[in-house]
Amino acid sequence: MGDTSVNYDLQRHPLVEGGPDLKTVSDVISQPVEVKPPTWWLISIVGSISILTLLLSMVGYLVWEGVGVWGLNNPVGWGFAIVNFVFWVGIGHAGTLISAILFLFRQKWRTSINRFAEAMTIFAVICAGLFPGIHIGRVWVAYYLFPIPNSMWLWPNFKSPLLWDVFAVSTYFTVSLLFWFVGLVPDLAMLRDRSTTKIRKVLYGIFALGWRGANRHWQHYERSYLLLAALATPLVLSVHSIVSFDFAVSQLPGWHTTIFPPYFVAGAIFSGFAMVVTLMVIARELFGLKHIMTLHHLECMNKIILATGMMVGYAYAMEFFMAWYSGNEYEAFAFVNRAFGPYYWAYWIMVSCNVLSPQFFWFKKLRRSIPFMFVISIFVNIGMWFERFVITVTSLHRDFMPSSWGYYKPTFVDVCTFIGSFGLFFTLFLLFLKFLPMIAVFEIKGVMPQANPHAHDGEGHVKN
Amino acid sequence: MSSLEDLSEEEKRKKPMLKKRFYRSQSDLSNDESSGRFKEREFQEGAAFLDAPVSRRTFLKLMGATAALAGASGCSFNFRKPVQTIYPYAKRSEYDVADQSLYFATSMALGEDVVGVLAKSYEGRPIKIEGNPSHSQSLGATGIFQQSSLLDLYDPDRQKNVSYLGKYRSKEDFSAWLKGVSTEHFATQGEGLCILTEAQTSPTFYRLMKRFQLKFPKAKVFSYEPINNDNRLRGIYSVTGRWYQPDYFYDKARLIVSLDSDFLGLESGSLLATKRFANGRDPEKTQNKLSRMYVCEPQLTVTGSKADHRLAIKGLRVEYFLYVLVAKLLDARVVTLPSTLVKQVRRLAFSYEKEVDIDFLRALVEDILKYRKQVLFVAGPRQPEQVHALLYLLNKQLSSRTLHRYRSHAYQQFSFVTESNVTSIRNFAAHLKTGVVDTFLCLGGDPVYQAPSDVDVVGALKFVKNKVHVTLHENDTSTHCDWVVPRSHYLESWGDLKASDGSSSVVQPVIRPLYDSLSDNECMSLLVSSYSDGYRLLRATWRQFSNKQWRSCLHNGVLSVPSSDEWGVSFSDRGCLKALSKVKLFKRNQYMEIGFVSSFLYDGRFSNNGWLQELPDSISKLTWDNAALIGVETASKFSLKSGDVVTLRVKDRDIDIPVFVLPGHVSDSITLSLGYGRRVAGRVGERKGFDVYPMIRTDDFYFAEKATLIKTGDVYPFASTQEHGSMEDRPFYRQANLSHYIKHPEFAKEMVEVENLQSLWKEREFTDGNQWGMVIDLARCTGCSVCTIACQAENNIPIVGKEEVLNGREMHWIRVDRYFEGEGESATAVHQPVACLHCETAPCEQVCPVAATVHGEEGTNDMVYNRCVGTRYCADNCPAKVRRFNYFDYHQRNPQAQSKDRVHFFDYLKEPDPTIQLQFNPNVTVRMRGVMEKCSFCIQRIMKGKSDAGNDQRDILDGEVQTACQQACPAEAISFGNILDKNSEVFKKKDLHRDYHILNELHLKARVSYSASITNPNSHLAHKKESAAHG
Amino acid sequence: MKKSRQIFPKWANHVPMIVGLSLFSLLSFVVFVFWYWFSPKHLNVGYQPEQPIPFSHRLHAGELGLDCRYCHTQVQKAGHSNIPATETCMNCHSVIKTDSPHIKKLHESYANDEPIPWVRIHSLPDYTYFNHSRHVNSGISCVSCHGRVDQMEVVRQVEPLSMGWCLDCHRKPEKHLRPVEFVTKLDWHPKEDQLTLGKRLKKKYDIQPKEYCSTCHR
Amino acid sequence: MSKTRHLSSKLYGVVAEFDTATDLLQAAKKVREEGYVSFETYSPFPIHGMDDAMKLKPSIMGWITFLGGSIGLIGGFSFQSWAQAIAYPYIISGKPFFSYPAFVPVTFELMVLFSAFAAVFGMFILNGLPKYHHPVFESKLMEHVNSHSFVLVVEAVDAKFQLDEVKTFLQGLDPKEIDVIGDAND
Repeated sequence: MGDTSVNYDLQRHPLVEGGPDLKTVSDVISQPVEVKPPTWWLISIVGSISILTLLLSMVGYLVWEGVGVWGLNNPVGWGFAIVNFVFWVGIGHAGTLISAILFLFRQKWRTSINRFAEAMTIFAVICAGLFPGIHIGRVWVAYYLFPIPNSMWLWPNFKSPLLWDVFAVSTYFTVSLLFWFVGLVPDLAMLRDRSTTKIRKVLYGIFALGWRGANRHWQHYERSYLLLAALATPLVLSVHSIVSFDFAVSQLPGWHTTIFPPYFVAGAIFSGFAMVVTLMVIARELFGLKHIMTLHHLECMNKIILATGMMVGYAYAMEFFMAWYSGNEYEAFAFVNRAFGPYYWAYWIMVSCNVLSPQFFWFKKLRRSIPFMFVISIFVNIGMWFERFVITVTSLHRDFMPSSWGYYKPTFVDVCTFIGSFGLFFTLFLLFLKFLPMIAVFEIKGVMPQANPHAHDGEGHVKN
Repeated sequence: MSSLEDLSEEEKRKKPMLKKRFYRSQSDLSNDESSGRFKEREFQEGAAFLDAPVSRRTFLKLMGATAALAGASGCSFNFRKPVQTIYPYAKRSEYDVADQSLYFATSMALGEDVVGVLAKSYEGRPIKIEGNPSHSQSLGATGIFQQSSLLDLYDPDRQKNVSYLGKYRSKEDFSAWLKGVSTEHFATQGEGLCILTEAQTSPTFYRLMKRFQLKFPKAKVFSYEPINNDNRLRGIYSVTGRWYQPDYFYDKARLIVSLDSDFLGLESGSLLATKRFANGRDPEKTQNKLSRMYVCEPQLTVTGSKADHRLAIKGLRVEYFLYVLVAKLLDARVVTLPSTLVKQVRRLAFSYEKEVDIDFLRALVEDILKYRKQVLFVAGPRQPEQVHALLYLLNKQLSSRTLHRYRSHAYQQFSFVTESNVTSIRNFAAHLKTGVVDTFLCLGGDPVYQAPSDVDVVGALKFVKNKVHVTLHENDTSTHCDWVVPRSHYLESWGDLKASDGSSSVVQPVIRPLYDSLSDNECMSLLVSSYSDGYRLLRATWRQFSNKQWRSCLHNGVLSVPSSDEWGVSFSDRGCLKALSKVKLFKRNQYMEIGFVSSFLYDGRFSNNGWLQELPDSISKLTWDNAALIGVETASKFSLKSGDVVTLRVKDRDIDIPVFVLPGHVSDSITLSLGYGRRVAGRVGERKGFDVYPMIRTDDFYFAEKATLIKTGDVYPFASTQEHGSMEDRPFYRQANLSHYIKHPEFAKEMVEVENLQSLWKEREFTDGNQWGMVIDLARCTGCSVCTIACQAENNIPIVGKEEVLNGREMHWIRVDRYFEGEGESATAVHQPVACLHCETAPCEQVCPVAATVHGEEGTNDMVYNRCVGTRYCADNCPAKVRRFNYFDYHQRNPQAQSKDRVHFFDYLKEPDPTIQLQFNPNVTVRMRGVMEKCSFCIQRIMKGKSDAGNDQRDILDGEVQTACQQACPAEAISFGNILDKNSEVFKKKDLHRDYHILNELHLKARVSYSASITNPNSHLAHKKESAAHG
Repeated sequence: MKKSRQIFPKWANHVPMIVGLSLFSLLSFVVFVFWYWFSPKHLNVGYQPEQPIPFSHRLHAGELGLDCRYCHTQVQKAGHSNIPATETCMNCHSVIKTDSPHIKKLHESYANDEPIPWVRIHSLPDYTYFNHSRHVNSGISCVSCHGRVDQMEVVRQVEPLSMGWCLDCHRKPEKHLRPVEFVTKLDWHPKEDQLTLGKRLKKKYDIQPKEYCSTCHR
Repeated sequence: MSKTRHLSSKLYGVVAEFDTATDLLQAAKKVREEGYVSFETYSPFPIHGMDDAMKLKPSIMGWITFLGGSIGLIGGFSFQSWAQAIAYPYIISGKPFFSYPAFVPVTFELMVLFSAFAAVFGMFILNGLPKYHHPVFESKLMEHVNSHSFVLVVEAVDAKFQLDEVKTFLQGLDPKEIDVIGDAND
């Protein structure tokens, strides 16, 4: 371990700072999985599980009593449930996006965060999937939504955006899960080999599928991973487009907007990245992975947050313009009502969180300040939740006929269910941190200088 | 007696419904079985749920629960269909064709109002009330009270058996006791015998009453109705010396002047009035010779909202307005009055002249001159006698006799009838206090609750030894009486009724009495002779009919047609003068007045009726509550907003009640509606709203003066079904005045701002078979809301209760939208019924993921409850927001629900009371929670029509299929039928220039269209209305 | 000398295949169970409850040749085909077989006007509205839905009465149409080919069975 | 675990561990040039150029995925068309029964889903995974192959395989260590 003078080939920033050797990387990343859990982990897992039980009790109460326990009413048939659904799906976009798109663009810095982000995706989509499931009036006949042969000779209505949604979200979940698992296999193999106890060997062994790092395997593996990435990229875009169809394909003023698909996708990336930043900032502190999840990575993501934030801002403006330009009185009213109607507060929270707060990222200092970006990312998450609230509720509560205008007030069940969904999310996430490598080890190694086989002597050829 | 043999024949005819107690239906349809107790069960657990009462609902629920387990529909836990038992008749009876409803003609009395109805009987239980076309007061129409009376019949909170001091007694005990009473009083000629009755209109009752008075000359009889027409009756008497009841032909009048009269609303005879008025306002029927209406009233009523010119004026000033008007007419020499009268009128007019809205008055006088002989003056029952007296004179001189006729009151020989109700109740209490009375019989009513506050009924009752209350529900009075006797509902008793126009109609039972009840006539018979049942009594009254005639009477429900006109000949100015001389000179000080009005609960007798409690008030759209209605000006003056609780004080008495600010309400005036806030009513009606009877005194019975109003600071939540009053300049309700309409007949179609959307694909064309469509004529519709109730009764629509209305979850399939026009007290309102539009390109259909709402080939937008998973997406995408979602199972949440024996874990804990279940329409699925529902164009009626027509190989005739709302509508504003049939009424309606679709710009291709409303304002005042016209 | 480093034994290599296959087959089996065995076809067909009085349709409708409508009088008028009143039975049994214990039950029922609790066999979900008169008057025979009742000692359900089953006939009525006068003749067979007859009658009676929901669901 | 079976396990091949990816790559080149075909390299991460070094044929993953995708695409679209236009056509908002634009989203999703399945399961099948028991696990040199060591195995099945030759040849490549999997004596 003498010479550690690493020559950074063509890279402005080291992807792994301090130039450790492969073994150290393995040790460092495997360490959280191998040592017994720290107290903060135990505390937070207990906390999140108790919040999860809150969710479960709320869902039970809902199914027993009926959807009436929520604040929904006649004009406003969709409330928190759908808002939360879109919110979580949105968050669920960063993961696959980072893994897939950045992978296709050969953005090497993704390696330190993609595993992390993919896990977040999967857990977020689980939370998202929960809500459409429970928001229907008769949960026990939810299977009507799937094309199952039955003695009624009936099939679902494939003209309905909601059905498209069922397919989109379930496909997205499945593909993300596969993508994630495929990425995990070599690392699980590493953990298997490092395991000291029989039980761990067997458990990790089962999921490692007997991976042994053979080059013939790597060949197919890389190809398949590339293809998955290529498939996941349009999938990511399609999923949130289809989610936006739920609104865009209806004819409600404020919903019936052609800008929705790109606008929703941008919003999804926006919120997704914000959530990743939130989680990473915490994780790298707690696990001392500062030299792997580097400030540079965070900065890159903040740049993306800034960019997507402005896209979203543009969409807000464009909606207003179109409402005015269309000359349609209902459209026009719907948007004026958003900004100045009974729900004006929601609208302005949305604008200030989503459009104004990211603007600070123009300044490099702020972009690179951990506490600052943490706060901003939280703001963005709040703002994006309110965006969905604004779209769903304010469009519904005052539509065409003034005679049936109303006002929607969430009940405690609404709120607790929303809070509870975070319990579900964090429970899953903490379990992930404890039992799986939170960083794609083999990919990290792949981008380390040691991985470059074409280095000739004298050009930073590192000996182990 | 002569009717013995046909009595037996009657008995036979009634057998299916008379044979057994209600809970054991004679039907052989298992889903009518309301109790599982006779069933032997093949599979003990989870079996036999299908013959649980509302099996349709339970089934859906069980399906729901098991569907999760079983991929196939309709299999239960035990993998076998559960056992259902079928009960055929033991003995066949006539008319027992299963699921073919029978209609029995009967009639309902409400105060002095009599309406002939047809009771639809399914398997021996009445499930719907329709109007009787051959009855002069109904002509096929029904009002909200007739429709909802059905629910009272089945009300599980009814007085169920005779009780003495709270202990159970049999009907026989009571009869025996009453017999004893009558014999012991026979000696004393009825000394100490006293009867207080509701308004009675039954010939049989009066036949018995005559015998009663002969037998007990010293007995005292009083009659009390808090809502009555005394002033009209006595006013006309004061000038004619006869007890005349007027009958106005609004369809023949060209000019209608209504002084504080809500003749289209809740006043007696409103059904007929509405029909006539609507005919007079129908541009086609009248060839654009519409009548014009001026209304002077303190609070906005449906009548006021139909007016061409409305003057908001304090109720107590209406008469002064009249004096000024009369004075003007005297100047114009169109009326002549005896000089003495003239002097008095001018004297009174002078004091008010400066107050009156001058151009309103000028226009009115001008029109009166213009339409001489075609003018109709009508005043409300709250206006004092002299007003009615003067109006009688005006009508006689300014309108031809075809516009109004008068009939002598059928029972004028009975003093307690002609005596005014206020006097009657006062004397009643006084008489009791003398202590001579030992036995007091109260037929219906609730004097303790309803009497004016200065009449101490409770105190008076203390002087009486035996107190009997014959009542439908237990109420305040019955708690102060020792004998409480259940009173028969009109749908379960024999009788007859005489309408104000002199026509008599029959009351015949449609179901055997549910409880040990007595009808008023039966009670009287106990007093005058031995007990004989309602049918014998009735037949005896009409013994002139042969059995053959009698049968046809029962069939038509009409016993005698309107008596021939009587035309008031003599009139004495003395009477009128006497009345006028009593009038105080008008004082200029600004006092606050309180006016009392009837409500959807009438005088409170319907307070336990959920349908009426939840029916939104026509103007305020309030449910489950009454309020102190105040004008916008008053509100700002006292800095009040709707919901602020205030203390109202008049002289020594006060109540706390929240205010509701209503445009169109005159300032310095408060309107209180009666019938709410009952202490004893039943599980539905108890302590709903606020009791305002304490504010009524015998000396200010209709209006109270010099009220003070103090804000308490408390706030009370009001459940109004329409928070937003303005139309936001969106063209939903379209109307224009006559001249504009004649110039631009297509104005309604031209009122759309936005270009219609175009379709991207070739849409389905509905070109064959019956294509159902509906037109709602806004020129005819008055906003009376009977359509809502009729729909609720027909389609098993649950009530949701105040809390849920507050949450915005009311379930009415057809709602009546109310939009205000204009500002402050001069504001008026328009009414627009809205149900599912049945769009051919229905936005709801394409968004449903499971195809639970799809289109029928006959153009109906069908809702399939058993397929619905409840995403509510369809409701979100419905531009008219007519879809209603079952957020809970409202039938089980009904306060009258009872616990049920559950079949499985997911089954509900409660179910509607068995009696309530008897009301359900078996041809409409009872929806469970979690499914969407909405207007179906009464698909069950369409299907009935189709199968009838199909069975005798013919096409459906126009008008053969009527929707519930259409059938009930007194204004005949709704037409329904095949829009492809060139001869159908609906086609003709859709052909009109003024026909238009709402939200047409969305390319809905709706099957429901509207006919724009046409008003006929005075050209000089027109500009006022003009601005509102395009609201 | 060498200690094995293998974690799993050799046979472990076969486990994934086995597990995968068995999971797959299990899944498809479950679907099959619901779709096939839980369908009315298997739940309802053959339902043959015991009746309070062992009334033999074979004897009455078959051997004695009573017309269905002698007892089920309303089948042509009403949507609901009625179960006869005791009175109907009494037409004959006031004199015939009066000593049999079962007929005694009839007499009791008639005497004290107590209905006989027959057990229902053919029943549709409550949200389904089937109209007998429409079908019988259009030439759909009793046999199409109830089978050869005239050969059943104890009546049982022979058709699934499931929605798919209804649709099948609504889409191809000619498979079942017959001249109206023969609807109650359960043993009737067309001289010609059923389909050609059906097509002709379809035209003749102007039969247009509907498939849209409100035809049966309200 | 039963030792005996493994003790008498037949010869699998010769294992050589190398320091770095570069060494492994060079070694692989040399081994191939030497004429060995059935040999395999093991590394904690894919090494660029290794496929050429070992002269491997390009992967056929692409075709498999394409196949899966096509099944999803065609199957999805035709199922929807059948269900909506043929099996039970019901009137939805007056639209045509066969309204193909509405079928696009689901068709797309199914295409992606099926190609993803193909890509993942195809890859595992091609790699013969899962394979929990494999001879190379016997060698101690394999212990860190997934973490930081680089290993080359010349397999006994190779036509040119001669235990001693291979051993000496590999020694020539200056590996860290050499090991034999299976019993030498046969």
